[in-house]
Amino acid sequence: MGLVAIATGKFLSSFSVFLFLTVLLMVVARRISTSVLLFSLQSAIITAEVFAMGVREKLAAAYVVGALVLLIKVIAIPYAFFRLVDRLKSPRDVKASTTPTQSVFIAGAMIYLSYAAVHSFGQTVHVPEDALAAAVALILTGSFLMVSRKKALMQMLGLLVLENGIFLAALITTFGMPLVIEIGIFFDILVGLLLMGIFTFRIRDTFDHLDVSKLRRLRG
Amino acid sequence: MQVVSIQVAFGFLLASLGLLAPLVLIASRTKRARAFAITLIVGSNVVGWFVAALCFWGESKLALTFSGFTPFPFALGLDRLSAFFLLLICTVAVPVAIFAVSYFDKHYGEQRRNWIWAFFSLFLLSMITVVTASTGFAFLVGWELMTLLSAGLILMEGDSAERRHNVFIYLLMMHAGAAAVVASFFLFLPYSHSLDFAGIRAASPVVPAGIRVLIFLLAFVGFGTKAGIIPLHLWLPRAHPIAPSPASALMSGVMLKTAVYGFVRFAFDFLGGGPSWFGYVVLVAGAVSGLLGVLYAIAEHDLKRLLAYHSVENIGIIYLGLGTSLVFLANHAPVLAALALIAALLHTLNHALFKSLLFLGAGAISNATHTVDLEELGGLQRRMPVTGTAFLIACCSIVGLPLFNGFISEWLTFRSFLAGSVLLNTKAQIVLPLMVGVLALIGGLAAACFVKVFGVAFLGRPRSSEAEHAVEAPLLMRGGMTMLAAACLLIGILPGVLLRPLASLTQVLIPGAGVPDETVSIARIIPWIAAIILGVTAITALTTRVQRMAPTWGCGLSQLTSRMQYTSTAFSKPIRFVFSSVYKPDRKLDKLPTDKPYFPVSISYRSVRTTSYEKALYRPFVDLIVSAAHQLRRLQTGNIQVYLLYIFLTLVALLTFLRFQR
Amino acid sequence: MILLLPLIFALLGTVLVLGFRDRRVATRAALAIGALEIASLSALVWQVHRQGPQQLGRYLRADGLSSFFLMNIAFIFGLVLVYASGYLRHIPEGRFSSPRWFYALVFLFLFTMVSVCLSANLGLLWIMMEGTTLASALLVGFYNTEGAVEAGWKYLIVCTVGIAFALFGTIVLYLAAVQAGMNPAAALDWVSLMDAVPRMGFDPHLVKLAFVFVIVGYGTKIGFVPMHSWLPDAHAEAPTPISALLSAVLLNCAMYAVMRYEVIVSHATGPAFPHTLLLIFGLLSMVVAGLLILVQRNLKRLLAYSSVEHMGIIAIGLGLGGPLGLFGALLHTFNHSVAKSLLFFSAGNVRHNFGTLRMDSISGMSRTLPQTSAALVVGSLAIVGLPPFGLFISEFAILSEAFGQARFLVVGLFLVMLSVVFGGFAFHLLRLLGGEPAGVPSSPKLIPSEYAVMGIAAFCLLVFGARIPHLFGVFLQEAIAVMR
Amino acid sequence: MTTVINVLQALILVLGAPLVSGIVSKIKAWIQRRQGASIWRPYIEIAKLFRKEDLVPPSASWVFRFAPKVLFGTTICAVAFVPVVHPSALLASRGDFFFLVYVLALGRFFLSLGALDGGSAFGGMGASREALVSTLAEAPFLLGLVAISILAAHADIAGMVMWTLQRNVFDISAVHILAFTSLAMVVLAETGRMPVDNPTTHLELTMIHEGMVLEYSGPSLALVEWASAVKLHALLALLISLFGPWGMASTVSVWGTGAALLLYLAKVTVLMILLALVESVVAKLRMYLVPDFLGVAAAVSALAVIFTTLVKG
Repeated sequence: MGLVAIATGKFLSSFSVFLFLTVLLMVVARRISTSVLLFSLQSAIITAEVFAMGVREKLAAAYVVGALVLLIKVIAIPYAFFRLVDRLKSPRDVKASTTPTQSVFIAGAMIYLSYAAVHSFGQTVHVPEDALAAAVALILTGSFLMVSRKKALMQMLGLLVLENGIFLAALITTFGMPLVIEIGIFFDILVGLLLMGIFTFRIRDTFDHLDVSKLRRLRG
Repeated sequence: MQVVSIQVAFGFLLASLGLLAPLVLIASRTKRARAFAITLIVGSNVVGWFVAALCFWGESKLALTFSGFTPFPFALGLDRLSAFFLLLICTVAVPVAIFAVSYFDKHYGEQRRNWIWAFFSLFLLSMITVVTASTGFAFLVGWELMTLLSAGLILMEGDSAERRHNVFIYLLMMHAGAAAVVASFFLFLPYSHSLDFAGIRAASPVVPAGIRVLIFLLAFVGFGTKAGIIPLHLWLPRAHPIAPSPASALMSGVMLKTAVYGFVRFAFDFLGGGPSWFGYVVLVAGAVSGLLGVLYAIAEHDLKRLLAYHSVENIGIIYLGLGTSLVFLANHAPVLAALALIAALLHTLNHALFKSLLFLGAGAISNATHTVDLEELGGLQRRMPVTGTAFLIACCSIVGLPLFNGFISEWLTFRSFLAGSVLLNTKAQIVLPLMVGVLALIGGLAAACFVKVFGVAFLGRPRSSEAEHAVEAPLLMRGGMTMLAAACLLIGILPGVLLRPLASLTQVLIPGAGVPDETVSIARIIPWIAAIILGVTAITALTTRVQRMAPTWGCGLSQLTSRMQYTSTAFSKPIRFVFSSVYKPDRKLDKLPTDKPYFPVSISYRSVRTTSYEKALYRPFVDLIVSAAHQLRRLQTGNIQVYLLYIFLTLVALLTFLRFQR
Repeated sequence: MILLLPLIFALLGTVLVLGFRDRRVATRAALAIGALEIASLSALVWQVHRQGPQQLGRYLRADGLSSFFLMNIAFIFGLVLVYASGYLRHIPEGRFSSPRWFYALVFLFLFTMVSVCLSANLGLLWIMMEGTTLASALLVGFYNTEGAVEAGWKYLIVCTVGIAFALFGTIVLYLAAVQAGMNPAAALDWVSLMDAVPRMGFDPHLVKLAFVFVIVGYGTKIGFVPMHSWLPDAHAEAPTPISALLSAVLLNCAMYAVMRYEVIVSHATGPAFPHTLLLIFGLLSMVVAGLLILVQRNLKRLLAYSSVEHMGIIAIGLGLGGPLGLFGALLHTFNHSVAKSLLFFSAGNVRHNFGTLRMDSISGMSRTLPQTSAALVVGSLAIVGLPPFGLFISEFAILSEAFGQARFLVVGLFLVMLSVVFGGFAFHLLRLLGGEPAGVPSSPKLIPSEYAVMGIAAFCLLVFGARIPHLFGVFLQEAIAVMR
Repeated sequence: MTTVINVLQALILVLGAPLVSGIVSKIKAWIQRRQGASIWRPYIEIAKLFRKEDLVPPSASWVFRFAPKVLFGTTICAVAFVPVVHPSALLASRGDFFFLVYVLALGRFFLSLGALDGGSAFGGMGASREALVSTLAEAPFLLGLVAISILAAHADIAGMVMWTLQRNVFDISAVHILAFTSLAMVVLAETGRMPVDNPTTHLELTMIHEGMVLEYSGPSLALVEWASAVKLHALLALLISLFGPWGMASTVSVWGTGAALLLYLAKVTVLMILLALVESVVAKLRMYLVPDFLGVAAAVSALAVIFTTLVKG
């Protein structure tokens, strides 16, 4: 086991701590722009991990994927979000249905849960535990964001966080899927976001607000 | 050779009822086409009658399979039991169809008439399928179609909120009952690996006791719903009255009998009896249905509803016979079991004959007076003598008076009750003979009810101008009714014709059953009684002198008006009073003007029954389901966050499930 | 090559139709390409039937199962396209809501669904499944009304989230495969998986984990309760042809994906686990949807819930397994598609004749819209599983299997819910058809195209009630052969 | 030879019937310290009515005209089931008691229809009340007979009589007593006697049978009256032969038959005296107390049936 390997291993585990931090911050963030920044930071960390993985496993494909992540998640998507926010001219606060304190506690609980879960899988999956835990935590908090935030944009963001988590999990457990599939997945995400963007506009135009919790015409 | 010809004839019956007649009717609207189709329907039923007769009186059997064609085995066959019921269907179908020709012509426009005839023919086909099916698949197909087509016939008749509600209840109860029937069929599946009757019969010995009980109860409920035993009868008095009279005749006369057929198939042919409590369950159901049915009937003055309730009563009598037979079977008395079963089956046929005749009579009445409300009728006997006489014969038959067919089957039932005393089981020794009293009470009430019906509708003075100006029904209607009346009398005076083959039929269903002596003895005595009664009546009729018209004594009043006659309500008053605990009536007496109670201008009295099975049994259940639905509806909040939450919670639940499954 | 043709035609359609601004031309073009598409699909199905599974490269493959679903797609798509050609005359011109956009998106939607059935790789399967959501989201929001936008948003978000879980499930399965020692490059390829699963011991726990995520993910798309929340909204708000496509084709495609996984998982962990999950979801969907049918006020929502219920029935069939269970389930997918599209078509006519789908404001249809009512009645009789229609057969098969296995809880709930659903349909139908006519229909008679498609659908239902055409039976058996 | 005796029995029952009702009313008269009409009066009345002309209401149909004749025919037919001096009757060995009961029911059915056909209020009233009474009377009637037939293990009346004949007076069981009680009550109701109905009243409030036949006149009325007399006589004879047949001529010989006939006259006289006593001391029940009366009868007969299981052991 070479020096690089050890270094990357430490690198991975330490970075997963930063991931938790972004998660916690994200659930307390008051303004959309902040959350977007946190998201891009999160994606940056993941990019770093991808590269680290590539170094460790000597996967050419990993570099491509890393580049993609950097391009799309760190730069393109946050940029698009900022454009969206000021194009929509809607109030910029995330409308949360939980108070920051509750959010923090819930997020903490989720992080703990993810650790517990990963422990229970530990023996079957031979991977850096805390990294995997971080992935699961991302998935959970992403879900939490989607459930607890009323803004359409925040739901998109939550989805992205969730997706980040899945991506990270895939990365850590299987060093990424075959390249074609990865690219396809990225493509889907892009298109999906595009569509959601369109729909946010439509929502804004038809309801002149972006509060999805008020979209309750169809029920029963 | 004969087998082939029978198969061809039967195939012709199916083809013409199922394809030719409907297609012709739907394809072309011309008079000639319709005439052709109708002749086809009648003719094919005549053919069917002969096929059934050959298999019922003769030894011939018939098997017709389409299994290669259909996804699941679909085969028809005629053993004696099926043949008997096919005979029943065709015997009723022919006169009813003949009656229907002029009835439909009078009541419906060109287009609707064709549709009704198409449905009529398909309805007949579905019932024939049910009684001749020899695989579960075929049976169930016929069973479901029977419900649908009859509902279609009802909806053809007209459209109103109340009618829709009744049809809805009808359809719903039928579907629930059908579900029970389906289940009772399928429960054989693990043991028989196929649903053809032979396989089921072969498998039934290895079916464990628990499953047998389940099968029996499901069959009892499923077929009971169709047969209309109380408290599963709810649909019957709603659905039968609102159908076109010929359709009501078929529904009450024939469709109910398919349920009896199904029950006999299951209880006797498949299960071969069971513990004696099976029998007692059926016996109690029969007694309750018989008594309450006839009591509700007496309180009615809408003729068709009244007749519908009498169907409940007669189904009750049939079930009394079946229950007795099951009890005997459980007590290892095959001959007596055969006797009771013969009684039940014969009553099934008899009821088919006189009940359809009664409904046709009701149709003739409404055709002549545009009402079936007894309070509006009266004096029809003089205006429509043939209809009246046929109706009277039907009344005597349903009441079970000697010389008419109803008596034969009721007498056999009485004798099977009486025979209960020879069993070694004290419960049976007490219960069965006491049932004589129950049946006697039922018979007495029925007699009272039909004295009312015939007396109020056909005798005395007309109570409305419609009745005043009623004219005799057209030829075809009279023809149809006369045929049925003749059949009633024939069976009533020469029962031997049917009893012998019925005895051999029961020997197939009940192993080790000989021919009960009663079936022989009654055939011997009835002609004597007939001879004496008719002889003496004839002699007195010939010897008494000519009679002179003289107005009825008017109690000193200048002349009597028809309003002074007893009405239907008044007639049934004493019995309603005695049995008021059954009705718990809510009476209302309005006198106008209210300020001068002793010099009223008008008095209106109405009394409604407040005992209701809906309130007691069905409502709570339905409310439960509907409220559950509303609760669930609330879960669909429309808030996307909640939706997402559902997904996550499902995931979490499954993960924990996984965790603990490990 | 034959594998590529349907995909090419579909994409071609997407691009070409956009080129025609005139709605009549666009319609004609769409019909023409649609015909080509159907022809190529049937050719493919035939080829699979003659020469066995077709493979193209690593990513495209068609075997008995996929060709069965492709046949289903082709048939329903044909009906929908013809119906739409008549239906679009009611759609007002809008920025994105013009016939050409409609057809373009429909072809895109079709492309994704066809490729779902054609993908030989579970990853690609996932991508295409997500693609179906994306392609149809705009169609759901096509009318751009409040309801449409809301429904579209919910559809998009809920399904994307669900699908994301499916992705995770895919990854976990991949992980299991890789850990079992499969070559990572081929670890998601159906063929190599099917070949590897029995040989190499997959970690059963991981596989189960994968299946849980997959069934929740794709189950969202199928509309299993409680992930069904998007379904009634989308079905009710989308243009009627799209509702038909969603309910009659898309749900089946999602079911197809689950079937693929079910096969793998039952090989890896034994059938007990996936079957239990399928039974649970099936019964849950059946009960909840069946009850909700009783209290619906909007005709298309009613139909949507009935779709949920029928997906439940299919799931029960799969969950029971066994020859009859699979037979019933697969047959039911087809029968349900036909019956449901027939129902949606008549619902569409109701919509544009009375301008509403609220059932309490419609009555007396049997007099004002005789033909449409006839279609509605036939469809409903079929959908509640009465003879002589196809669904009776498939439900009969599933019931036989259930009773054969003596699963009394299943059959009990099944039969009760059938009666409840029947009650619901009878209740609503009697109110719609009977009573005093409310409102004057704008076009009481069916136009020829509608007449044709409805006639075909009804006839098809009737035929399948009487017997299963021989060739179809053969395809069915080939599909079942893949499943076992 | 037996056939001759059977025909003879039938004749006794039919021709002697008016005498029976005559004697009953005579005894009643004596009890009420009246002279009373001659016991032959019923014959004279019937003869007179046969000579009178027959009036038919304009609204009536053939049912009205035929009802009395059917009634008479059925009553004659019922007579053919009842043994008098010899434990057999024309039909008693061929048919069972159900026939007896239902043949009577047939006649009653037609009589009620005839009453309704008159088109007057009284007819309807009578028919309606008759319907109630006969409905409730049928069950105890049959159950009482059932009890005896269970003991006798025969359903045909001849067999039942034979069985009792072979026992002696002292081993009659509780069943017999109960059955007799119920049947006696039923006979009172069936034949329209006190306390159920009053054969001599023509008061609207009370009359049942008379209300039904109010519209009849001349020969029709004669037939009705005669038929009801025959019914009374036949039912009395039935009671005798079921519960006190001792002394019947078991063998067919002129002397034996003669003796049996005398004995029969004695028994029937006793019953007539009892009947007259009951009718004189008991007041007529209100209409709506009749169900209770018959309810008691039903209960008693049901009890009789239940006791059979004990007696047979």
